[in-house]
Amino acid sequence: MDKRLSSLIEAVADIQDGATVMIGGFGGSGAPIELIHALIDRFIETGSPKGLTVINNNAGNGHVGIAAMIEQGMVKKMICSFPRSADPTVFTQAYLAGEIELELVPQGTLAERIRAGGAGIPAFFTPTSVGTELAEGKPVQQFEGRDYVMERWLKADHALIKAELGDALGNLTYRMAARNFSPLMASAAARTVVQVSHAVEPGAIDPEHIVTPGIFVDAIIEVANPAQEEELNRAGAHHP
Amino acid sequence: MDKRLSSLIEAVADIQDGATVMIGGFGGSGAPIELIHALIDRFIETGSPKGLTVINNNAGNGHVGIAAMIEQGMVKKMICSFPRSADPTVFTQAYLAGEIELELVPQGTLAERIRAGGAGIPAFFTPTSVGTELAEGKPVQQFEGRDYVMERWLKADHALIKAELGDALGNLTYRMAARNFSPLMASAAARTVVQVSHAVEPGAIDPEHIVTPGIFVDAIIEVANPAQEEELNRAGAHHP
Amino acid sequence: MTEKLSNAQIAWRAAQDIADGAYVNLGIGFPEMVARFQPPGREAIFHTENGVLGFGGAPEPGEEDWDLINAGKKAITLKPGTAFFHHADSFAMVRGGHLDVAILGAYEVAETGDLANWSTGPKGVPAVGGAMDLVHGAKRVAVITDHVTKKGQPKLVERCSLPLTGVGCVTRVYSSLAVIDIEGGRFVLREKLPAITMENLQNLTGAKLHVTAPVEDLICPEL
Amino acid sequence: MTEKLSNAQIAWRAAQDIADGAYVNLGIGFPEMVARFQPPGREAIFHTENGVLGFGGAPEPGEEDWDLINAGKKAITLKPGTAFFHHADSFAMVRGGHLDVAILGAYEVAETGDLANWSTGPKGVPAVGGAMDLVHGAKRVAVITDHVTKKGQPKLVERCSLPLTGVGCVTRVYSSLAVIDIEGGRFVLREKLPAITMENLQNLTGAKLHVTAPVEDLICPEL
Repeated sequence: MDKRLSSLIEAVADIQDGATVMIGGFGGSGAPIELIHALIDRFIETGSPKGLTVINNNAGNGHVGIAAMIEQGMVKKMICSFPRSADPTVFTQAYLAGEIELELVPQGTLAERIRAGGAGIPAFFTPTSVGTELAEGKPVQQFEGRDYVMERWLKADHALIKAELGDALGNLTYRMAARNFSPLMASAAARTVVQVSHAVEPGAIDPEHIVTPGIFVDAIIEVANPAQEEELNRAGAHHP
Repeated sequence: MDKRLSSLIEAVADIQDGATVMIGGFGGSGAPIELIHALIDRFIETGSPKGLTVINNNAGNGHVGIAAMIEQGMVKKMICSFPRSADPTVFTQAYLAGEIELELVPQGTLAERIRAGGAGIPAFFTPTSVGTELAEGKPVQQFEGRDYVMERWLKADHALIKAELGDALGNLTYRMAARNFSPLMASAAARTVVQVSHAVEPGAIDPEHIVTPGIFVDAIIEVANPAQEEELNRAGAHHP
Repeated sequence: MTEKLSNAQIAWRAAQDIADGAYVNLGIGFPEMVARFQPPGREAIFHTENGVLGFGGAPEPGEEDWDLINAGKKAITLKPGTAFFHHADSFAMVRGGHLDVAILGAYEVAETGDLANWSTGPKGVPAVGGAMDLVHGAKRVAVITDHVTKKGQPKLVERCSLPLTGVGCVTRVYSSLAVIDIEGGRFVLREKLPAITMENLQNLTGAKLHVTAPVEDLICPEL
Repeated sequence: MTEKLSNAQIAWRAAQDIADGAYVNLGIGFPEMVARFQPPGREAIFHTENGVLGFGGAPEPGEEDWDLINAGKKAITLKPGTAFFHHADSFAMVRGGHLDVAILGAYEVAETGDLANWSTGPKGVPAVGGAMDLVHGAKRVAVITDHVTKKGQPKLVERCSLPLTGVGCVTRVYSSLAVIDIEGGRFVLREKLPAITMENLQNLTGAKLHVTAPVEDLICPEL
């Protein structure tokens, strides 16, 4: 078994119109820029995929990555906790113009819903958002005298994530705070594609240090020296 | 802040009669033998702690560790998934004599209940045990046409676990399959005490390789060259 | 009693259906034997509940490291690509549908797909381990078993009489006499030993065997 | 308007109540300033939602590594003992009650302990981040805030008018004029600037200030 792909084009070829796509990253740390841009390039060339639901903590920054997807009109809906960021004009404009839907989820609930999706837990109870407008319409139940909101799992058709080391079996490590949602998303998507900064042979990662075991990964593509979203934005980059 | 203790006696001094104690390990791998034996020694000397509820995957093997606790009469109740093991005569005899209670929990549900206890999730739904006698009396709810059982979190007053490296801040690594329930238990107990095979300075463990961050750990005690339960049992060891 | 497959042959037959690169959990005891019979050119990746993925076979006697064991508490070995993780992640793999196949033993399997394999009733010490989790989540749950009990009673039945492990979870049974799929609440016979007649096989089975396509010969090597 | 504490002084005062070895989450923006004022001999361990525990302060300009950031997307640094983990583990720390203190900003705080700090109403793009999680789980949830809005309206009120972040969650408010505990659905005044009279302070507060013990002088260094 070898999960290594040979091109970014191949890596994003399976994503269909209307798909739900989890994209790793928190702000610029962990954003799989090259995978996203390959997907945008495909859209520009073929008109597909469009009508996507994208799950990420944020809603893009500047004019690269998720913001560039929104700018191209590929995204029907964002599921995220914090669509306001340093330079979020793309999402803000689309949202205020009614061109994009937003499902706002508290950050810890977003993480737990994704983990639940990967772990086969269809619903769980959390104290987060009890008594607030984000709990409206959700079942509330009391345990030991305290109210909790029932939240549902989140799954996706695809996950696009960025990792540091990846072996042919799909075992992954991450780089510092670029880990964030990616291990959860890898487990919660029907198909998980990973851009790794260094593709290595099985056995090259100490079994104690593997963060995402390969069972959660379907394909890896090596992208050496990947772009960092924050640095792109500080340089005023646009894609395309 | 320095979470290092200087003696095993100190490490187990806080455990009171009637406490609920999570004990790491799966079979012999990860069993914190020296902590358990220090607790037994305290009981033999002082008559306390007794009436304990112990949470572990198994119910002890041979005449050391948890089996020796049961043999001493310290344990009122076991919460576990697999009390039948290679040499489980101590638990079996106590159970068939009606001297110890048993709450039998499917292994994955046991793990998830402990994780939920540590993560502030009072209840969750799982497909495991639906339609079986282990689901009797538990709420069942349908999601997307499939039945799920609601399970509650598990918490403890104390966790006693074994780790490989531990720094003064309580950051931990484990050794191979000795990891098992220990990271979960560390998060789910009001007080977590860890025997580490090597106590190291903060910074000695690569931040990427830490499995249990120190926030889940209250105290560590170095036990160099710890006993391995399986090896003790193969040698026919008894404690005391 | 008729000629039947040995346990090794049943395990061999089950192993033939495991694809290259499949993620597989083998129940403790007899099912562990399936790992010995991976067809040449195919490599399954084995998962064990206690937090190891992609491990190797048993070490040489005397070479055991008892911190490196499987769910049956037997010593295993590392291979390139082995990964360690904690129990909650391990059962996320199980419950979350990430395993391709789980192969389990059985006391009884019903034509409904119900499985009983954890308790022989109220006597003794009950122990469930990971069985109730494994029957959910794996994309395919198969059973390997003698076709009848030691007393000659059918293990494939209309309804289980023993406490259930899971409801409607088993999709294929590899028995000592036949390979049987469970589809739409029915046993569908796929393969049988050439030496056994349909009538004899039906007599040893506690529920009706359906035939929806030509029944193949179940032929295993001597092992 | 009367003399008041600067933001740095409010942050300094909040920092005085953080014990050595405490696990602390500082909300993004103004609360991050609290980290600068750890009293000598005490070291708090800071948690950030995006999966870092025990990190150090900001790097020198030009030395940033943008894979090492806090929840406010500001660059941070490693210290001996820093740990990385994923988002689910990060919020297990929050929701599971493992933090000793969370210090957050506020639009409004009610005498009931209700907090509004995430939305100023239906206009614009809503964004909640980790605020709704942080108000649950930390053993102590404190607010640092100007005592009144830019327009001079009270931020400490009987009932919040803005969308809530959490119900009954705040236990202490460090304002630009006073330190106030929330106990039994009441504001209990603990400390106030010596220069402000009780009457003036009450006039700037949207709910009754209770006094249950001698009110201390709130004295901060020039910063």
